[in-house]
Amino acid sequence: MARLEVGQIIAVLKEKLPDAVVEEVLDGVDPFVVVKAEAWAAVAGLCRDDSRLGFDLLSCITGVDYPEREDGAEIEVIYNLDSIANHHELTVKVKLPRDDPRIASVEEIWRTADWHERETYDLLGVVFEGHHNLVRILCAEDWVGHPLRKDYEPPDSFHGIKNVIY
Amino acid sequence: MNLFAFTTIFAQAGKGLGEFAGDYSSKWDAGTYDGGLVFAGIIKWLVTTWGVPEWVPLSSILNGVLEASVFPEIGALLITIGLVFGFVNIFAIGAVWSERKVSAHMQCRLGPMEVGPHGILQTVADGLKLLAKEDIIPRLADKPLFALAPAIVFAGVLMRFVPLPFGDQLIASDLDLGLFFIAAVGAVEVLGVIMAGWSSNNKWSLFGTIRTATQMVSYEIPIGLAFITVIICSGSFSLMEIVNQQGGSLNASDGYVYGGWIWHWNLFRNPFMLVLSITYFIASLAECKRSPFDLPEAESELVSGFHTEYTGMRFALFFLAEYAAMYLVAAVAVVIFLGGWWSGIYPLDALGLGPEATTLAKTLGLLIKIGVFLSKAFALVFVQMWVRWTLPRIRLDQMMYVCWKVLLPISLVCLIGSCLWELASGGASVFGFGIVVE
Amino acid sequence: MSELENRNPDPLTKNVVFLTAVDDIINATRANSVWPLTFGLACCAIEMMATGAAKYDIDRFGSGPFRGTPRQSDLMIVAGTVTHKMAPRVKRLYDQMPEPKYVIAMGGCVIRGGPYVKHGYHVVKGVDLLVPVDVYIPGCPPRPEALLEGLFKVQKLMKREKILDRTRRTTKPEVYQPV
Amino acid sequence: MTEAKIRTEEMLLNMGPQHPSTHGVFRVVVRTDGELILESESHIGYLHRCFEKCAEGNNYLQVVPYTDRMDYLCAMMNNWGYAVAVEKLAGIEVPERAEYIRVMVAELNRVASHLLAFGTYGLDIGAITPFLYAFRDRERILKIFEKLCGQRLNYSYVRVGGVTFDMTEEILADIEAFCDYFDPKIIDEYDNLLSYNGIFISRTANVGVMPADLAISYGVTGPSLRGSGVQRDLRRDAPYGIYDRLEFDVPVGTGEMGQLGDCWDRYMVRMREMRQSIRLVRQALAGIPEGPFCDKKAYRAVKPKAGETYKRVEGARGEVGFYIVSDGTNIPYRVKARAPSFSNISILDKLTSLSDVMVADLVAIIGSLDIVLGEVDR
Repeated sequence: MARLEVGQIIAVLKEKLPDAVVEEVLDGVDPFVVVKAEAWAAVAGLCRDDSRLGFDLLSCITGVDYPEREDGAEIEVIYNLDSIANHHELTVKVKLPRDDPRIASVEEIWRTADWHERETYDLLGVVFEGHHNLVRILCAEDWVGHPLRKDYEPPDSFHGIKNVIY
Repeated sequence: MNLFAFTTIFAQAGKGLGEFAGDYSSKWDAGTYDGGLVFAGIIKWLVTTWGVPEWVPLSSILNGVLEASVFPEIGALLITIGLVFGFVNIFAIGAVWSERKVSAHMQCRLGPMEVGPHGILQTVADGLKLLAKEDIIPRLADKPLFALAPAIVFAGVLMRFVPLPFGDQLIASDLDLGLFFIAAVGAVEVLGVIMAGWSSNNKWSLFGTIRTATQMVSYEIPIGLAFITVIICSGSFSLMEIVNQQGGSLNASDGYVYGGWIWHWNLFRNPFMLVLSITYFIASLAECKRSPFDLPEAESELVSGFHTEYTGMRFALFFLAEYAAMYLVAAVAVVIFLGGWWSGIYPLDALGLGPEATTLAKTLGLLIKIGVFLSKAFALVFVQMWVRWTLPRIRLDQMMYVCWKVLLPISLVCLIGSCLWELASGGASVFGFGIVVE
Repeated sequence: MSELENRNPDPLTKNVVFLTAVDDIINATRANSVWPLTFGLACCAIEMMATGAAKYDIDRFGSGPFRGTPRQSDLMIVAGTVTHKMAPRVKRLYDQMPEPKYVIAMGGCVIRGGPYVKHGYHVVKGVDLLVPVDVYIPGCPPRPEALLEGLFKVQKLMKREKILDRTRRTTKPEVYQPV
Repeated sequence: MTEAKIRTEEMLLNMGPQHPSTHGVFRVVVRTDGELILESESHIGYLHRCFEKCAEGNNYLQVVPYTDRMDYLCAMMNNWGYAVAVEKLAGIEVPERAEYIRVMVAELNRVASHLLAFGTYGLDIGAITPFLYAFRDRERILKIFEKLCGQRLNYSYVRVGGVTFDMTEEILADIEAFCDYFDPKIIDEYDNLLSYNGIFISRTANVGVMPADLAISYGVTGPSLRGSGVQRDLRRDAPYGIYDRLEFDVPVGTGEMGQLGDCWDRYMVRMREMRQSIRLVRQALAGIPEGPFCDKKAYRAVKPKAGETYKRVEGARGEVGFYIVSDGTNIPYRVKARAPSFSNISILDKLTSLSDVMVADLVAIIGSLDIVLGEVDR
């Protein structure tokens, strides 16, 4: 096992799952690859189990809300994968429709996805299908709305406590 | 490696605090206790005011004074109770303050500095404040039990002071079954703690209670075995008698005990006693819930243990009881192992003894013996504090392991070994100076 | 007697002249034995710990015993940001403390939301929306010296009190309506 | 009474959010059978301070103070992680002197953070004195930082393009004096006091054993992961700043007191890391060059081109990562923080179910994971 460049990693992905990769950007600040939402579970499994890739650490899950994209409002879910054994990393993006963002949960593949997915659900409202306990994790249980959506308006008061002071 | 920890902490306690002291340059030595001196002062006042430095029990002195009064027995009883109660309270106040100062100095701090010189009145302030606090009984608590529990715990400790001497002949009541009484009444305290934890209707309290009950009941066994060994060797349950026997042999000509040397103490009576004294000390730490056996009120695990729900004076009673118990187990250790009021230096011990002694010598001797007894007990209390601020806390299963698989077998071996030693040596100590038990 | 009259010139309360002495004693003991609740929320809690530790040593002023249970504490130092999820717990802890009780709001977040006042949707903008606060200590986080000064301010408050006024402090705003 | 007639019940115990040893406002609900824990469930969010929302409302330089307040015990590393990400996004070159200063302050901050971890771990286990000793020495570091940037906790010292203030000769001398004072005398004192204390070892060895593959799957990083024997340190594996030019060892758990990956191993990795940090500080002290301390342009304002990046640095608790999305304005479009404690504490529920854990062990495990709630909840 050795360290692979991003191009080689994407080649491996394309070889195993030819339909999954939608787009690859290698000349940005960070290279990344965009995969189909339906194919994400398979890609994730491949990333962890393929001995050449060996992504054993899911470093981060980021959700980004793009309400004003040209081709329809989108929510991007970004997975930062890391291989402790092979010392390489990969950024995988999945683009979801903003009005009904649904994606397969990967908590069975990387256990750390459990809390990260709950957080993304809590703050952005992305539904991770197959998650065993998809409830709010950071905000109060009865909080309304998903705060990191760009059009979020905080409540004026919560349980009688004034929330807007300035 | 534990030893390193002890030395590190002790060295810190002795270190100058110039670096952190700022305006507070502390010359105060971390090892003195003033709680006891007050009691000594009361005794001195009694002796000098009433002018009866007779070599008689304290209760008899008071009886003599109160002979003319209407209810002499009750009067004497009340005064005795008052003295013991006063001592316990004053000791607890002094000990809490000392504990805070000792811990502070061991932790590169100063401790209380504002209330009185070096914060000496800090505990008084704390106590008065607790008196004035709101007394909360949780709505779902079992109210009668909740209210009664602190009193029972405190009474359980206080009752054990009855057969405990404070010096030569200074004893509330020299019970024939003294040691047995102390061991037996200890169970009352457990009862109180169980009542407190159960009636609080709080899960942390319940945890603390179960831990306390397990711990105190278990550790009574090594303590009891230590008692039994001493009783077998001394042939008496009475604490006065046990101490007297450690004062060297009877003078053949006049039948007086004139005191002896340090090897007459039970500690050196045989090698098993030496081991037993250590097991007793460890078990006594557990008995009064001190670190490393402070599981019942483990702050980082159980918030406050069985007294989580207690406020104000009720909480203060638990606190008082804990410190009183600290003194109690230390004083019992002094009585059964460390020669009681005998200083272990013959000329000092012999002062004021015998039929020819002058009144002055008798008074002086009495005061010295009180001083010796209290300083030994306070030294042990200091060691308890030192241990507390050094060691981490052990876990519940380890606590049980230490009791049942370490202390208990060792105590049993020591019990049998001591018996065999007594049989073989005919009552002589390891140095051959022992007393013959008739 | 003239001296006492001078101390209490009000003819209506002349008869409680004895109580002023009691007040003095009780207030002095109370002020010198303020036991705080171990109640750290965020950054300020670290400075609260530093105040209790070697260099600043709050124990010098009798406030050393940090109690883990609200039942045995006199002072709640709200150290750190209070969030909407935490708010009912803060109020409950306050309610569990026995009278007389005092609250120090330590740090900008507790006073008015601090740096989170504008965008912090989940931050309670000031703990005084939940519990009555006696002393506010600004800073992010306040230095240990500032916390000590806050403690002195609380002590000053305590020394001004009268036994007969005790009921005044028991009023609590009933803001939080649990679902 | 026969045993069958005794009715036993499981108990649901709520620990936190206000509890002396949850290190903040962490809440665990445990189902216990007596003292034995059957199951635990962690609840977080009691300190959710909306860092990511605040970051979307302030410009790139104004976000730095918010990163301080995430992990307030090693704020320098958080500043650095954010700065590294923005620098990469905006293509800013950091002056050489600033890189050396960053290493110094970050490693000193790591020592301060580990000292607090050491002290509070002692408190959790029941030894109170080590806590005070740790604070005694932590105050010395804080004094240096205070001289440097005027704050004791939330420094905002490492900024985009360099550092906020230059380091004077006096402060360099202070740092050197601290290194001489601290290593090895004081660290040895700590080892005597707590690390090799018999009771401490019996409380922590073989408790909360975390197998390496499980730890990686749960995203555990930093000293907690190295305690399980995994050689993973971003300073060496993916060097940032000038770490590739400095010599240091990466201490990992050895399992010398019990199984590999127990609480004692995790604790001991921190103790050994402190020595390495002092070693790094000494090297940086020896090699610090003259020159500017911050990029002139970035000191005033930062406006990166559109793009996104993910950068990580090795914080005191693990890998501090920042995913920053820029839309070409001077306000970040999205800042996501990858907080090490957030992932580290998520393994707690698993650890309590792996073996027989008692209530006292739960406290030991939480302490050994060394979480900061400001970072867990952000």
